[in-house]
Amino acid sequence: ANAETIRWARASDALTLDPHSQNQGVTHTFAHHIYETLLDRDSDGNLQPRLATEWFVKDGDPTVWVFKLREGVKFHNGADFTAEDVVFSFNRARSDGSNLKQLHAEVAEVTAIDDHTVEIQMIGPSPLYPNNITNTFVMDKDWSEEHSLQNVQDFAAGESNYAVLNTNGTGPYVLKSREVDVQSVLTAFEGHWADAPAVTEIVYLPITDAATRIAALLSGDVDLVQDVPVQDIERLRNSAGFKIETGPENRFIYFGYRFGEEPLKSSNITDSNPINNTLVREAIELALDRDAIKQVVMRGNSIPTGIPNPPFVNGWTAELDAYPKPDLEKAKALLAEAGYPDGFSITLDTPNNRYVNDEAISTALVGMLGQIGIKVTLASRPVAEHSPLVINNQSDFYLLGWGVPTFDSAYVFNDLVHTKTDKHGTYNGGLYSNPELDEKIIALGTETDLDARNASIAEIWAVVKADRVLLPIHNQVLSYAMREGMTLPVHPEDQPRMTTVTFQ
Amino acid sequence: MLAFVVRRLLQSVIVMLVVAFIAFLVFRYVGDPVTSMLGQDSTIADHEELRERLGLNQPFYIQFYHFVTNALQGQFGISYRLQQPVAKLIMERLPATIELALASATIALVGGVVMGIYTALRPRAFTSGVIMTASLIGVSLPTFLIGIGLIYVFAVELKVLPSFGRGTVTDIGWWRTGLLTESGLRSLILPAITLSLFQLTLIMRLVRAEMLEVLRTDYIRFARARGLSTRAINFGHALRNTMVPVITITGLQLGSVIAFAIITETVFQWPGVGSLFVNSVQVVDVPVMAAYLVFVALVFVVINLFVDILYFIVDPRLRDGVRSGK
Amino acid sequence: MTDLPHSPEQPVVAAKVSRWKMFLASDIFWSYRRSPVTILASIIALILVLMAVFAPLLAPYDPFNPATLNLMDGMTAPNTESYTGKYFAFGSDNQGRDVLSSIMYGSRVSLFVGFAATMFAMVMGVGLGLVAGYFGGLWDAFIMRVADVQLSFPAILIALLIFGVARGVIPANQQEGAAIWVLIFAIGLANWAQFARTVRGATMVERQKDYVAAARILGVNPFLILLRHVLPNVLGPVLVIGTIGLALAIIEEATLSYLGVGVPPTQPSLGTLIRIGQQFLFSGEWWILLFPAITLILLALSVNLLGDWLRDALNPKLR
Amino acid sequence: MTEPVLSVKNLIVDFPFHNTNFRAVNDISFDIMPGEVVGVVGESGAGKSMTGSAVIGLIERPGRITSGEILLKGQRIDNLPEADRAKLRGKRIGMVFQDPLTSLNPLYTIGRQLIETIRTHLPLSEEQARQRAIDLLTEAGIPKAADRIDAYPHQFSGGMRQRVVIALAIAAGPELIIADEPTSALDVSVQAQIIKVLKELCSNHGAAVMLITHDMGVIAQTADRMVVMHQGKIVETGTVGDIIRRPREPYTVKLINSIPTIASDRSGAPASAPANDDGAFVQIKGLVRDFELGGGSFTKVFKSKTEIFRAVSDVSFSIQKGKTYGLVGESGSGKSTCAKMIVGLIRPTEGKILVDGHDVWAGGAGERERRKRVQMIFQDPYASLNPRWRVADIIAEPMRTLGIATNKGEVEGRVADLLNKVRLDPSVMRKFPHEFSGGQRQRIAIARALSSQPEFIVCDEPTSALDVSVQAQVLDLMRALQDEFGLTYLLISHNLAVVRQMSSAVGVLHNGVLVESGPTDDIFDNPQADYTRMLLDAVPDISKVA
Ligand SMILES: Nc1ncnc2c1ncn2[C@@H]1O[C@H](COP(=O)(O)OP(=O)(O)OP(=O)(O)O)[C@@H](O)[C@H]1O
Ligand SMILES: Nc1ncnc2c1ncn2[C@@H]1O[C@H](COP(=O)(O)OP(=O)(O)OP(=O)(O)O)[C@@H](O)[C@H]1O
Ligand SMILES: [Mg+2]
Ligand SMILES: [Mg+2]
Repeated sequence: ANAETIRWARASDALTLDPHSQNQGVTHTFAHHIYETLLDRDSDGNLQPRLATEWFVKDGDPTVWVFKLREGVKFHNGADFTAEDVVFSFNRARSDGSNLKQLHAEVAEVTAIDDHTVEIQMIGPSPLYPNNITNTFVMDKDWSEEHSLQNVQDFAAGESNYAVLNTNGTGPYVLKSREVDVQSVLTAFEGHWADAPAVTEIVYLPITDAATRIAALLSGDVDLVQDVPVQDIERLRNSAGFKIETGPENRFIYFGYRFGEEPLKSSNITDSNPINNTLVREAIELALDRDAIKQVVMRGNSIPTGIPNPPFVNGWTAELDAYPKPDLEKAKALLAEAGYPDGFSITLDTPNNRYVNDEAISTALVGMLGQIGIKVTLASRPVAEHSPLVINNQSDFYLLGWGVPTFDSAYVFNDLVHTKTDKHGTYNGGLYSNPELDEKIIALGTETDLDARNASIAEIWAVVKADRVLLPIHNQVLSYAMREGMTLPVHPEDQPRMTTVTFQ
Repeated sequence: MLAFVVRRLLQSVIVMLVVAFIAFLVFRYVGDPVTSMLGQDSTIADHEELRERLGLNQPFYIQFYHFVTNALQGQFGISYRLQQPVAKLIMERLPATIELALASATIALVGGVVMGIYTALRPRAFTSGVIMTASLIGVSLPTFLIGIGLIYVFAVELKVLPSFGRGTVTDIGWWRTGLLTESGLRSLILPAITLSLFQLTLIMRLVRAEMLEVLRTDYIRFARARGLSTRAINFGHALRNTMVPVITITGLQLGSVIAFAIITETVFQWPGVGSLFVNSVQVVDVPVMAAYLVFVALVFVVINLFVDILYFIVDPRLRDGVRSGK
Repeated sequence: MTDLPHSPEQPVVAAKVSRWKMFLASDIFWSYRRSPVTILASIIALILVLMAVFAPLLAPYDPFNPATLNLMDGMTAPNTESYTGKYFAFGSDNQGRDVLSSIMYGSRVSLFVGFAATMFAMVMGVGLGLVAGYFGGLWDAFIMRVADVQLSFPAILIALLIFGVARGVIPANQQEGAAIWVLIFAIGLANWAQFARTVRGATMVERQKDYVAAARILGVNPFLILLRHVLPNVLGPVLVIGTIGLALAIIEEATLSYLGVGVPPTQPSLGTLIRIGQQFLFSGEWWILLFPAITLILLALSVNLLGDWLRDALNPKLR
Repeated sequence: MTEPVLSVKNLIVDFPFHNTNFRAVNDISFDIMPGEVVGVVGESGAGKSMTGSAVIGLIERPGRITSGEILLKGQRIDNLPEADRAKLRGKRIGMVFQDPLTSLNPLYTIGRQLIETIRTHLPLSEEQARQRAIDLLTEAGIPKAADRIDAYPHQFSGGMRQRVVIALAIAAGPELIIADEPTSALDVSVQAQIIKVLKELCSNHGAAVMLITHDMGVIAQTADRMVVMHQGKIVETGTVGDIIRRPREPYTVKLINSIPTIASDRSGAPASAPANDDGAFVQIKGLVRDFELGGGSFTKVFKSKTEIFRAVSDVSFSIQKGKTYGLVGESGSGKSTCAKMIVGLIRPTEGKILVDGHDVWAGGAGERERRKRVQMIFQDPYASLNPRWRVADIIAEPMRTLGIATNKGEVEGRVADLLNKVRLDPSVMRKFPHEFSGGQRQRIAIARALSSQPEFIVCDEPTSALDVSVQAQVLDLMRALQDEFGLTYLLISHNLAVVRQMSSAVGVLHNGVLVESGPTDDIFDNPQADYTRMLLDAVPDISKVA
């Protein structure tokens, strides 16, 4: 094929080249071009073989997963890819400094059976474990040991490690140069096991400011823009020379409530917590006009939903996804019935730089709740200041988004529904607590009978929906803008691969 | 002179320490780096553990002590976000910021002085009025809007200049310059103009005011009475005297060009320390933020030193320790 | 002076007339009348200020009352019918707010923040400048050194820092109410040094004058001397910096809003409106950016022009 | 008959303002012959400088020559285009301004400024110009000119700088020199030298000189003919001798009377009490005041050692109740510093000040006594009244502060009374200082001083900022008030005539040292100290005018 370079712009840069030190989408996206994982996901979210060609639960032992590895794979430095590399990498990913270790929490031991077989001993039955390893990259053991990379970087030691700036993966591209936050250049890896990609060179360009990013595309300074502001989609779609690819993302946006009888800090009601009342939460949902948000705020680029769970995820059903039509009269009646005929006041905390139009969505909700007498003060902050509020249970009412990398409902339950403990409910900032659900959620982790497990998931969802634990708005829709003549399909986890680019 | 410089340096150290302290104090309150560093797949236990590892659980004064002792050795720690030594990150970004700052300082200085002189020498001319009024636009528009507007016009609509970045760069030792290639120079134009506009207005007005003041002094009148040519009076006598007060303010202004670059660099995706700072603020990358503030203070201190030395060169009265009264 | 006979029946009126006449005959008014740019600027500034002050009476809608908004009215172009059948002269934004009304209310917020921050900077700067200029010595050295350091950091950076601290210090649920005050404090604190410098210089001149000596001979308390004797005589330049500072404060508020640390988005200032509108630069909804931007420019420009004129008018040497 | 160098005919200079037109020079005509020194005298604002500016063509906006002609050696110059006029300046007309401190560019060396001027007008090389510059400086009386030519202006004393200015004015050998108050910023002793230099230059080069001054003494010493100006008009012109001996206009008479005289004895105040009487009302004992130079805050330029400058050194004298003590001495001799220590503005380094037996610097009681008993009248009536205060408030401040009267009606009554005493209409109470003339302001300042019912008033140059015509009125008022209230005065002045007229005893200060002190007549008629003699010699003797 001809040499094809694409200049690819998005809002931020990969944080590090060390594949196990950050569990963050942008970093993973970049790493997927250099390093590879055992399994991968296609654009529908299905698991696909990558460095592993087969994977299955070991016959007779539901606690062991077996992976058959691809043969003839080479690292960029020419070394052969073997089971030892996988063992080394998985152990590294499970080690203390790694941000990925939570995903491997159920792993007891990783062993190489032969050069191309790896067995992973789990603590108990872990039927969904393969879902967790799509971002666990494989490094070359010898190369890593040569550069003392056994441990993921330790901040307290005050030193950088070799892998932060240098790479040696099996991936389709080799890193040619890199200036953090400025530009990275990748070229196709000659010795890659798969077919040669159409894109032979990638110039990766982080551009923080949205307007500048779009301007760069419009002026022809870049070929591809990720993180396209929704309002610019229409214009780009209609401009000659440009096109837009859109597709659903595996991420939903929701509002979280404060539970418990303790009065809210931000409310004028000082003797009770109005939103602890299910009637009030129902009234709020009835005031919410998801379609209007989709049409005006999101410019049609969202999928309104009645369940905090994207369609990609196991446990999603169309019935759960249904959401009520707004009904202001009924909402007001419910409020009166709950004992708040004149409404009440409350502060809504929202990030303003994390999700697509996050602040505008919250602003819209302020207006909608105003219609039924709930006076909302909007507190808008950068996500770095917003998240601590939620994690430390300091918010009464907040907006948050949630991606589901395992494509399973348990992931949502664990962090958002389970009572807050050391290991669970990290983002359950409203302190919702239902001991019965907690039991069921824990049981999901070890249930091997998939039908029984799915039934249990459905039960949990029924309670979560009836209890109105969270107020989901929509699933995000991703858009990639590019120049005419190329196509990049949308990836559900927003991890587009330049290998999937085609040229006309 | 030497004693003076030494004394100045001592003063600067105090200033630096104060700034470092303030910087550190402030950043303790800005968000929480831990949540940004850990993704959503993390537990409360993970948060606590990371906190411990970063030393964020230590008392504030101990953290500050470590910061200062390390900073003295040129170590500002590891960026939480990028996991690289902060000093290295800043050094890498420095050339871009300095080139941008110098370019806009030059525009501001040359433009400001020339227009300031012009409007002072012809205070009643129509063109002076137009310049004076138009220059106010420079301080009546937020920088980000100017930047975006310029991009829209020159990059998107006219497609004559690049919309972002530094263009092609060349390495000279560790210094990465954009000044040697055509694309690098073209990339410099819009951000440099954006950044210079504000300072240009200030310098121009300052020069004008001072020049008008100087033009009414007795020695200028006397120079006229001596029959010197207008040229010699305006450019030989008036200008040099104008420069004495202009130097201080201009010096300070140029120092703030570097710090002011925060917004310009963000808008133009200029790979300098300013955009590094903004990116760091987003995720509360405390080591970078603190180092940046210390860096700005250092720039200020160095420029101030230069300004003082320049005074010595320009004003003979100071050399003899005579107070420069009006 | 007037040579109107003072009729005993209407002494008050006579006095008023004469004062008004004096003003009309004064040099300041004369220099005002001779400068068409200044007249235009003052008219524009006056209109904008009146528009802001009387926004609740003049604005066709109340964009700050969320209950009156309908999201479906969003993005309506100027003078076209909206989803619910309303007309918006300047169009509507992405929340269904009337852009014209938002500008009126937003100018109110901007002007309030600008005025209050400038007042704060002025009180602080003038106070410290008086002390530094009058007492001299260590006071002077200390205050002016602090001012130097502060001048070396751009106002935006300082404001950002203060905002950060406030966020950390004020309990989360009170932050929104406090935001506007924090903003005022931050911008004010970032701008006091200009006032201090000017006032210090002027005070050092006034301090030498014999009327101050006359008061000191009587043993008048130094602070009373500062307040009653020196202060009224150094206010001229303060007024000039105040005007220009007002324009600067408005711009700074806008820039802070751009960086995401400003007033609540439900009560947008001009700066917040521009930040919001800026997102629609390429998408065709030009009115969301254009009108607030023009208003901001007009406001800042006219205030700056007035300050400029005032500077020249108050400077007898330039007449 | 030779042609006049300068001939001014019916010159009118106008300053059009937005609502009025101000005529600064009103239809004046005069000639200056080659080699002649013509003095232009008149009170402040009479239009003297404006006439000079008109001749050299440097009238500031919005002023302009409305009509009349200016001829230089018969050639009309007032209507020349600016470029041609500029060519005359320095080359054919030289100018010397009043203030030597501000006439030179502080950033360039003397040599550079001289060479620049010379090369602008004469076709000389850098080397030749430098040589000429050295010659000019030598001629102007700068010793070792070759060594000092590369010095900066601030490294020269005031008198030397004025010589440099003169050297600059004559650099190109102009036919006409306009000297605008060339000596008024200088000490008496230096003044005489400068006048000598000027006269010599004039006779050596044959240039005509237009000497502008308000000081009749200088004219009497220097000029051949004189022109007396008053409110923009020429009231009298003639030879100096004629006018001094037979002035025709009343204004000229006043001017001539203001020339310091040491011969006449009009005061009649008997030389009584001995100088050092322990029972005197005011006693100054061993007063010393040091100033630190170049020090100050740490922002100032660093200096390894701070120099101490002794401005007042061991000054002692005493004043009898109801009498006036005159303190004379040249500028910078420490007169004001003494006054400030006496009224409590600056603390003496050493020494005692007793007023009616109270040590005014002893703190507590002494300080309270001082505030009541001691008041001050300042030199500049423009700066001594707060421009933002109404006259009533200004006068009432002392009584309010000291608690003499607090009740509103009472205060008002007293203010009206005080205004009457200083011969002002009480209805002016509501006005602001800028609505008054200099003399009226000084009366207001006196009323303020009287407001606290003091017994001792320190007057620092109370009339030196006033026109001669007004000066006498204020002095008369002061004397009348002294008689009425038994006031004691310390009168500081450099005008020997004023001192002689007013005081019964005199002290002469020189470089901070009181070189002589005693009864007025003794000192004026029979000076003991060399410095006093020099001071008296510098005063022109009108009887000797040719
Ligand atoms: N630039 C100006 N604008 C307006 N009026 C002026 C200006 N310069 C001088 N005048 C006025 O013109 C008149 C004559 O001024 P001029 O300077 O000639 O007085 P003078 O006789 O030299 O007084 P002095 O002895 O104080 O120097 C004065 O009333 C003065 O106020
Ligand atoms: N604050 C000060 N710091 C340093 N030196 C001072 C200070 N005040 C006065 N001097 C110096 O003290 C000396 C005496 O000054 P003073 O004002 O008493 O003189 P004077 O006799 O009143 O002169 P003039 O006739 O010019 O008013 C001068 O050399 C002056 O420069
Ligand atoms: Mg004069
Ligand atoms: Mg004095």
